[in-house]
Amino acid sequence: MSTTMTLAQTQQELVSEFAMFSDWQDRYEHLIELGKDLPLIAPENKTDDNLVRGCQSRVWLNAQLKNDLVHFTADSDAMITKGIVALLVRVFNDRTPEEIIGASTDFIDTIGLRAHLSPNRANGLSAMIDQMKRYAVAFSGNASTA
Amino acid sequence: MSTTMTLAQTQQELVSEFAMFSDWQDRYEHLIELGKDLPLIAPENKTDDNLVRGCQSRVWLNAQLKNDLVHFTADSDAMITKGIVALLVRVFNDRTPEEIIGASTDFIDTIGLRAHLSPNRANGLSAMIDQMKRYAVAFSGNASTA
Amino acid sequence: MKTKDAPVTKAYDVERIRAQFPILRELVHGKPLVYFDNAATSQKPRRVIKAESAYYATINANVHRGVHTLSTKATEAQEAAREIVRRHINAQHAHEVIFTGGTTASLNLASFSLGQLVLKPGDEVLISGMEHHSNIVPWQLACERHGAKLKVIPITESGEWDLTQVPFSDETRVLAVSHVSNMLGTINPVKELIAEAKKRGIITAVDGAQAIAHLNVDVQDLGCDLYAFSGHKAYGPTGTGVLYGREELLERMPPWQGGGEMIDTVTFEKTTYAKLPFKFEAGTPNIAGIIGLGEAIRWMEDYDFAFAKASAEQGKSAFAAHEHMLLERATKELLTIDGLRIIGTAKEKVGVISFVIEGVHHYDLGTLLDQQGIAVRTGHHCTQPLMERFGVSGTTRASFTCFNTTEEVDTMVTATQKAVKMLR
Amino acid sequence: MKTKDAPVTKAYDVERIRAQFPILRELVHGKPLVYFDNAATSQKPRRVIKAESAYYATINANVHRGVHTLSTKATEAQEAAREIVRRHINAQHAHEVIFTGGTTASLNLASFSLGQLVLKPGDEVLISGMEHHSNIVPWQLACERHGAKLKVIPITESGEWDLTQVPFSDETRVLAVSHVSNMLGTINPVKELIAEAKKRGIITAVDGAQAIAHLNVDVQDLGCDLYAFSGHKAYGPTGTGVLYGREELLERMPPWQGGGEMIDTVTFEKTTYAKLPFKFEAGTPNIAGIIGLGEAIRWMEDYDFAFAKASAEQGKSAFAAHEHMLLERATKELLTIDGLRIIGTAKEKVGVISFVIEGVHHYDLGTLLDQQGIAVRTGHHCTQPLMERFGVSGTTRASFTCFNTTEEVDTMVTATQKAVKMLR
Ligand SMILES: Cc1ncc(COP(=O)(O)O)c(C=O)c1O
Ligand SMILES: Cc1ncc(COP(=O)(O)O)c(C=O)c1O
Repeated sequence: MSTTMTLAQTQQELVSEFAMFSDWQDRYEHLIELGKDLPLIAPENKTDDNLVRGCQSRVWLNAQLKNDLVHFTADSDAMITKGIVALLVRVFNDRTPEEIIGASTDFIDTIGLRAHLSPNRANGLSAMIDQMKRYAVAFSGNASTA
Repeated sequence: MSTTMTLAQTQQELVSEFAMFSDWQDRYEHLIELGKDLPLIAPENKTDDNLVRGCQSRVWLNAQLKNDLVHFTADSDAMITKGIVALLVRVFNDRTPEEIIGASTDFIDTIGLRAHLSPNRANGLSAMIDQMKRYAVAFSGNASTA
Repeated sequence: MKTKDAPVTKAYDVERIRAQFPILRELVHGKPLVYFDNAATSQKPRRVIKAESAYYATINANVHRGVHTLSTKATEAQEAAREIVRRHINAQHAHEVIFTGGTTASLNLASFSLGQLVLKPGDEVLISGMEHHSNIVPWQLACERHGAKLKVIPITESGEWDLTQVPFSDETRVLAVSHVSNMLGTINPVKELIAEAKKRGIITAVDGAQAIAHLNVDVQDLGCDLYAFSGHKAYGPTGTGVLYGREELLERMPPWQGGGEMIDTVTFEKTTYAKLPFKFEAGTPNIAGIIGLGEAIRWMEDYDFAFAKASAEQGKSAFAAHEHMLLERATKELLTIDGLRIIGTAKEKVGVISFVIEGVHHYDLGTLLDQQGIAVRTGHHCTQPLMERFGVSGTTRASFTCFNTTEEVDTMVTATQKAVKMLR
Repeated sequence: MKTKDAPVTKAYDVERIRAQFPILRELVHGKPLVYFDNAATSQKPRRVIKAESAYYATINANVHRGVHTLSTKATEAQEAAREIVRRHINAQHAHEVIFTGGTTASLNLASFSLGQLVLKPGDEVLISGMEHHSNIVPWQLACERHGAKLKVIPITESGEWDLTQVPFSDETRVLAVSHVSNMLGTINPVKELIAEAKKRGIITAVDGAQAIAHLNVDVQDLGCDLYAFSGHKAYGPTGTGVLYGREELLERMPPWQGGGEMIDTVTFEKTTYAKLPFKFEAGTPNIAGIIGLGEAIRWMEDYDFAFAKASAEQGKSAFAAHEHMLLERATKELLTIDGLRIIGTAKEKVGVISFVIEGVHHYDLGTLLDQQGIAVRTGHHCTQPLMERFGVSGTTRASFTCFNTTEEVDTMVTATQKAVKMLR
């Protein structure tokens, strides 16, 4: 369903979803819920090469190009991190490399998760976004739409 | 004349002398004058060994034991430093090692030359006092009064 | 904030202490800040912050080489701080106190210079299994440079040195161990181990980063050759640290950094070095920071000793007693949480408590505690080998200080329970 | 204080600048402070002092490893300062900006790490005859460690590099020279020399300690591989410094200090290092200082560029123009004193004037100027080889900054005349 939306629409949808929560507890419970929808990375892809560096929790991220769209799978050993990855995957999944490369990630700030974006090395959010964009860049040469 | 005074009396004399000057200019002019009375070190004693370390200006200091009293000669390439050395020599000259070792040097503060006593390595006053006392310690074993 | 139930703190007026830390007025996510990350860096009392700004506003100048009044005043203020440090750690001479940028810099100086002085191929450096990376990596690098080997004292299940297995050997040249573990809180029997090392002619270096704000450190009593700590962990400014060294050893140690201040004469052919402590202090020092560090130590002495005198246990640090009380309370209450395991159960501990909870990742817990205004540290605490020893990828660590309250401990326990419920 | 006669400063409101430096309200020996020791350390505008205290009072925490809000805020503030530095010196990436304790530490990092990377027996390091001890001794030590030799560019009578005699050779591996001389004031043609060195495949390092507060430093335009400076000489806090390095070179350079923050993984057998810039930033940084340094640069940019825009010479630094005007006035007026000789008469100079007076010792002069409220520096200025080159044991140096006035220059000249009269 959400794949029929544009990337920006999905971001907007997430912003609206999170706007319903007035307190931190509901917000984080929802984030943890989202984590359960994450398309899980295949166990054989949980390799060190697929580890995103710079997270206090461990995050594995894989990407494949399918029909010119980037398909992400991922996992994390921490639930909040997993929820955050799920957020990102929901926004970026099955998009063209160009859409991903050009996407803004301001919605994270709007949602109230800005802290996870900080240059602090305990948080891996920016490292994750970087990694997703790097995948997209790598694929952009190969995609037939490119 | 001044040698008939005690060490403390000489210090007191210097304090009185300097108390007459209300402004810095007179004080420093007097200090420079004093420098001219300094018993000069013999040229052959102006060696690196007799250099007091830790002064921005160069100070040579020598000491000899004569009749159980420590006799100092000195020189400096800077006039104010020379004046300061002269002050010290006037107080410490021809005293017993014990007098020198036990002497307080608070009078320097009273005179208004405290800055020259600072741990600042540009100033060598504390280095000079240390050196004079070291000479006295070295002699105290040899003096027949010891 | 009131401490409802604190028998030990009868004479200890925690509110009076709190009033001196401006940061305690801050709200985090709309809640009063509960700062339990004191082992990472301590907060600064107003007096320390003011000492630095007053320095800049009234006497700022470069030290040691200037004839002018500001330079003299700045030099005197900096050297007064050196004397304060000397007295506080009971060093014999002020010139045995070398100012550095922090514990890490102190240990790099020590390892570089000692490496040159004593390490030869086949020699050994002995550290312990609970060292902070700052007391591991510099020695690894020194060993690499000189063909020496790193040996490690194993750690028991309770988080103590296994004294039955200390790998001393005839090749051991340096013993470098921490006074207090930042991750376990263990207070190590350094004095005993140093005595043993000295018998064997081994040079001894102590990483005191976690001890300086909590124990009465007496370098002569410990008998160590070198002692390192950071100002920022002892109520002082960031960018300050100390390496204490015994005069006789420092005289023999070659300099580490070259530059201004540390030289006597320089020609392009040959440079001779200044006397102690300047030989080891190349470049313009962190003058404002050093003055702030001096003020931090005076502040500690004023308050800690004042309370100590008023307390029953004359002479014992009042801060340490207060922190110990908080530790006992936290230990007891946290253990009521299902699946919670404390890592570091040594008999002698400072107010540091590290734990893991079954099925709960430390990053998640840290994040949810933060949402409730509570600052704890999570992760490997720069002690990866120790993490491996205990088979965990990280812990959640709460570390207490003089201004924390029993109520804050209770808040953390409740908040942890809430987080655990969300995460399971 | 009013500047009666200052054509160049028409659009330059020196009083507005002065109002921002709290220390200028101080009296020295009952006289208003005339601070002409800016090359030793600069005074701090209120904004910088406040940035540090505000940090301590509101967001102080250890950086980079904490999940909690204060740690996030402290990290963001520190990394924002890194970006400010990057933009100011026009580095390509923020991670090319490494924070250190000062120029001296930066140059020790550079010389240690480059020594390991490139120096082999018989190799040469090329410096110049006007270097500060901090850009001599570290290279001497590196040469000693690796069996390399130090070569020196000779200095002309006017205090410039003798470009006809640059001892480049096939063995030259590193060129390390100052952008601006602290003792002579000479602005060196670093860009040209770097271009020449690059043709020969030589790594280039610039000591920018005296340039950063006076020139528009653009590391990409200069083409250097490394650039070092201190925060405290650029209106920033003590204990801060920067080593800029080109990414590609920094990636290859081995780390210097070991410890927390600079590692990726640590085991007792093997340590892998973190990515840039952290590989070179072991231990807790001078967080408050770095934030203050960022604020100092922003302050400089706000005021310097604001004035520049208002001035006739668009784009030229207003501070530099003002300082140049003071230099010209001081030069002209001091030369009226009998027996006075200026050392350093290069065509391109910053506002630094060094001189000797026949029959007058610099220590005496410095002392008597201080009595009149004037702070100048006297001595060898940490450039002993340069002293020897000019056959003097020391000089008196006045160095000007944005807040100095023509009236202060006149005061110094009169005071010098008075001192000379007393000393002859
Ligand atoms: C035991 C121990 N040693 C060394 C260090 C390093 O201190 P700094 O980061 O101040 O250099 C720390 C700080 O985390 C520590 O806890
Ligand atoms: C040209 C030059 N290089 C290096 C330095 C050393 O700077 P710092 O003492 O801040 O490390 C100075 C400072 O005096 C300098 O003027």
